[in-house]
Amino acid sequence: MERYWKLMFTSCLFVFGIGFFYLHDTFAEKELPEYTWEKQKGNEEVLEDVLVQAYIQDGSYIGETIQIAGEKRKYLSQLSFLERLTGAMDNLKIKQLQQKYRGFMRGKEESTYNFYEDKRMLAYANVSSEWDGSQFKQSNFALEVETVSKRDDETTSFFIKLPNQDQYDYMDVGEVTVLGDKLYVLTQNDMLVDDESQSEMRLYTIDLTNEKLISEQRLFSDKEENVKGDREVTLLHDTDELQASSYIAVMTRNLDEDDQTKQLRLFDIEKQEEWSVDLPKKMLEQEVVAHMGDETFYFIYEQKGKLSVTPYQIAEQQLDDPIEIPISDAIDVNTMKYTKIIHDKLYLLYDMNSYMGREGNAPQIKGNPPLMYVIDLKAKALRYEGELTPKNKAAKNALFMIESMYENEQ
Amino acid sequence: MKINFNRREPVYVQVVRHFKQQIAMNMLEPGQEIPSRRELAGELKINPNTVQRAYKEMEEQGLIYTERNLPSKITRNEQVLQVVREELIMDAVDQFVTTVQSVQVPLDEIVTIIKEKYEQTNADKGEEDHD
Amino acid sequence: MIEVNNITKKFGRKQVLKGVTFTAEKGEITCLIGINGVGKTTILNAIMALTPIKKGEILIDGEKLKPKTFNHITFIPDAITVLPQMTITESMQFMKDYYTTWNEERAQELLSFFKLNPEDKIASLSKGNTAKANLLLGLALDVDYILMDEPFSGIDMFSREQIANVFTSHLIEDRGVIITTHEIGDIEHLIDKVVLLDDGVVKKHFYTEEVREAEGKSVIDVMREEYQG
Amino acid sequence: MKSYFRLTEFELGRFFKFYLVLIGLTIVSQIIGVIAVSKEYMQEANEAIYQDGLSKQAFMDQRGLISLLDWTNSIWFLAPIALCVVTLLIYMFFIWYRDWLGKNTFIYRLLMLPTQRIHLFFAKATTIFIMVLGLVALQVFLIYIAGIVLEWMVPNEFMQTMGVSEVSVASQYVNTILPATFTEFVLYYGTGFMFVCIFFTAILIERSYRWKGLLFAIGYVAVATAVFMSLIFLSMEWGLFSLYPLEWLILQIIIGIIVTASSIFLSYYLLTKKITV
Repeated sequence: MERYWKLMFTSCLFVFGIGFFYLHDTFAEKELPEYTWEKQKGNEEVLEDVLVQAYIQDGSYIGETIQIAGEKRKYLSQLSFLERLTGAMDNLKIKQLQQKYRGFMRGKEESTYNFYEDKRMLAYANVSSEWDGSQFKQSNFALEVETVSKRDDETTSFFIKLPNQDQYDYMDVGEVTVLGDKLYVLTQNDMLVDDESQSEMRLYTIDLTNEKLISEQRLFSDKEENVKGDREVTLLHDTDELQASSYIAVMTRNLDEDDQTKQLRLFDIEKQEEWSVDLPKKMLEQEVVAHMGDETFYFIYEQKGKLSVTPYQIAEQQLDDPIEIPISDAIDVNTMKYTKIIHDKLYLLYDMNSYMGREGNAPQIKGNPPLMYVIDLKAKALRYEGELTPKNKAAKNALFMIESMYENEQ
Repeated sequence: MKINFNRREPVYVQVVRHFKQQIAMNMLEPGQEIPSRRELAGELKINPNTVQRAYKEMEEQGLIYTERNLPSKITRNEQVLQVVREELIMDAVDQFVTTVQSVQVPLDEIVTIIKEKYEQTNADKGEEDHD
Repeated sequence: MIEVNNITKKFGRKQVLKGVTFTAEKGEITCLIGINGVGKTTILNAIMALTPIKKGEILIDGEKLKPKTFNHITFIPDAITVLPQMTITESMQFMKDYYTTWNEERAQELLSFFKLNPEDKIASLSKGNTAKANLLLGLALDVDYILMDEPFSGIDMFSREQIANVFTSHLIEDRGVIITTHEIGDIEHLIDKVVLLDDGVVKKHFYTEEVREAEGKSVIDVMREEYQG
Repeated sequence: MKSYFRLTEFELGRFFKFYLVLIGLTIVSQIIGVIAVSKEYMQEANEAIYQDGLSKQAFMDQRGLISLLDWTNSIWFLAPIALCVVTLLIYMFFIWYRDWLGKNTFIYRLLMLPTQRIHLFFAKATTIFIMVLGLVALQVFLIYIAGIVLEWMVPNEFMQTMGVSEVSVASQYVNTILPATFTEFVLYYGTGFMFVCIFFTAILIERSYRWKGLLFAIGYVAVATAVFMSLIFLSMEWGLFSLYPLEWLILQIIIGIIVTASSIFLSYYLLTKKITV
């Protein structure tokens, strides 16, 4: 054996070194920050439907991403290479569709905005384009449409070359809806008009039976003739929502110094009508959560110790009575919050360490656990109230930054 | 043993001749062991296969004999030894005569010269022995 | 028997071997003679599969060369082929490690025969001693065939003599030997067979003794005839 | 098999002195590095606190805590790694060419060993590979030791303690040589081994066909790389088909194995039929 000492030496160095490195975590007591829901009121079962994703910074240079769903925890650092590769922390809705429609979903954009799903079918639309090096912009815009029927697994796919394409520099799909045999694709189109960039929403109506484009409509733009200056247009929809309604809702805000009017505007696809929702100005200042599947808006407003949620039914065009819930005194209207409607329940998560509208280096207050309120929108009652408290030393020393809230599909 | 080989004559022939000379001159005595094939090859710096060939030739001519696995020996057969001696003398004389004839010297004169030369060489040898 | 059948070889555009055929038998010393650059070394390299041949084939005891064949045939190139930083002992150990036919007893014998110091580094040896060490490593193998490339070139007289002694010794006995030389002089009487190479072909192929006997010609006479005539 | 181990040991031995020098240089430079980095930090701290009258906390907020990352980003840490990488890259070629171009053409001896010549290929590849892995492993120990040295050098309040694996996650440089999971480690170094095989084959092509071979060799490297990268180009860049990540990984591994195997097969052929001394 001593005749092979160099080989032995190098192999041992390798085995011990690499072994030490990859088994280190197993031996070393590396403490993961742990958090737990502390219930104050209600039933924690409702927490199983929601997935809170947060970024944890414990003062070191390495952050940790955590997903919390009920009692379950998923840490990014603890995922195996294969789990990371297959996107164990990615969009669950898409992952679910990929499992169910493996062939159909292959190569599709992993964004829920591009999909529509109902009992009959799953539809997908995406804008494809090519880079035109001579003009330094995207060109050759085409709409790629693909549907799969749930009844017989039959897929149809076709391309439609988009009209007026010289106008656009960039196009992005905002929403896909199917009503009857028509597919509606709402896009956000960027263009240059008189050397000024402009953005507008366009609605493309496609005849699914004949695979033809029926119409192209310009809906909302950030430049309107009757508006002085620019305005901000925000599409109101839920990221997890695959079944959109027949309405397209946007919130507009004028960006002129004198005129900062906000408007909630709606477009009814079936009736081909656009109108502005008639609401008191103070309602428009409140946060709006759109539940398009239910054709309802919820206006949320925090006052000292009180939260009011006011529903607005689109069809009836009227405000309902607000649901009022007592909340912590620490919450005010500026507290950073995350909202989500899952199974007719409104989830409200307040990040008690950050505030909206405050800029710069606001001192970071550590250790204030986030507060969660779950409100049953049908029963108009609080179903859960609690906070996500750090459970161990590692968690207590770390900064917990909420990234987003998803529907838990698992 | 040292031989100056002629490059144009088969080496084995030269080896055989050398042995004959040695026998004729009594340098090799009847019944004396001769070197092995390899020893001789090494000594003469020639190919062992050539020595082999020479030994084979000598064996055929009855100059040497081999008993079982023992080393080969010079023959004790007087008749053969006599023939070798005669052959050698005849060879020398033949060569001599050929050369001398070409100079066209009378036989008497030659015989006298040979006599004188022969006696003088013997005398020289005797003196040398005295030293 | 080593059979070289009609082998051809090109270096770039130059056709070095144009169909060379000869055999070398066990128990005989076959000498490849030719002026420098005639492809003698290339033939030895080809036998040892150290260079590819374009056409033809080479058989060793009726078989193509396999890795195991190297236990039965050895090649002693004109320069030593162990690392300069090795000592003679180390290079002997190296050979012993890989060759099943390594004969340690014979190696020790050769060591004293050549009067080499086993602790010397190869790099520090004189030309003559390097050649002897080179020979030692080849000859200490119990092989059937030994190929030597110009074993006498560029070394001093005494070393030449010592090396020449090897050919008449038991070290070579019963083995098949192929040596190359561009100068026949010293070894004319050591060899059995001559393969005269010229211009990529075998000009003549003869046993030295037969030519002397039948035609009364020396090897040099034949060479003169062949090369000049 | 035995001769493969012997040859590997032998090949290791031929470079071992240099290898130990590389190891020594890495140890010395990196240990000096951790001392230098912590001294520099403490000097900054002393200046800030005693001369500029900053409070400890203010200094720490301003400058940040010292950690092994300060060290891994320093030249003391990176220079010896770069040196080792370059040396072994060069040696990857030298390990073959020295046998042809060295003083005593050792390739004669090697090619005449009574063993499959492909063992030479494997022995040389193993040598390069095991030396690389040895250095990587050394790096693990050095990070561990540097952590201890840092603790000696700097008062703990100024220090952000980090384990070996945390350093590898946080430092991009360390992460490239020591990926986070063992699976990635195998994939990274498997790819590395494949490229060693590809380059070895290219060298053997050049050695078999000389000048003409140089072109073939470059062509071979290009083709082998293109085949290995083909999936990425076909599916990701040109979008001819699309694959789920797991499918891509499996196909990529299969392609890698095919490329490696054909490289070895080609080398086997060249060594037995085409190689020339």
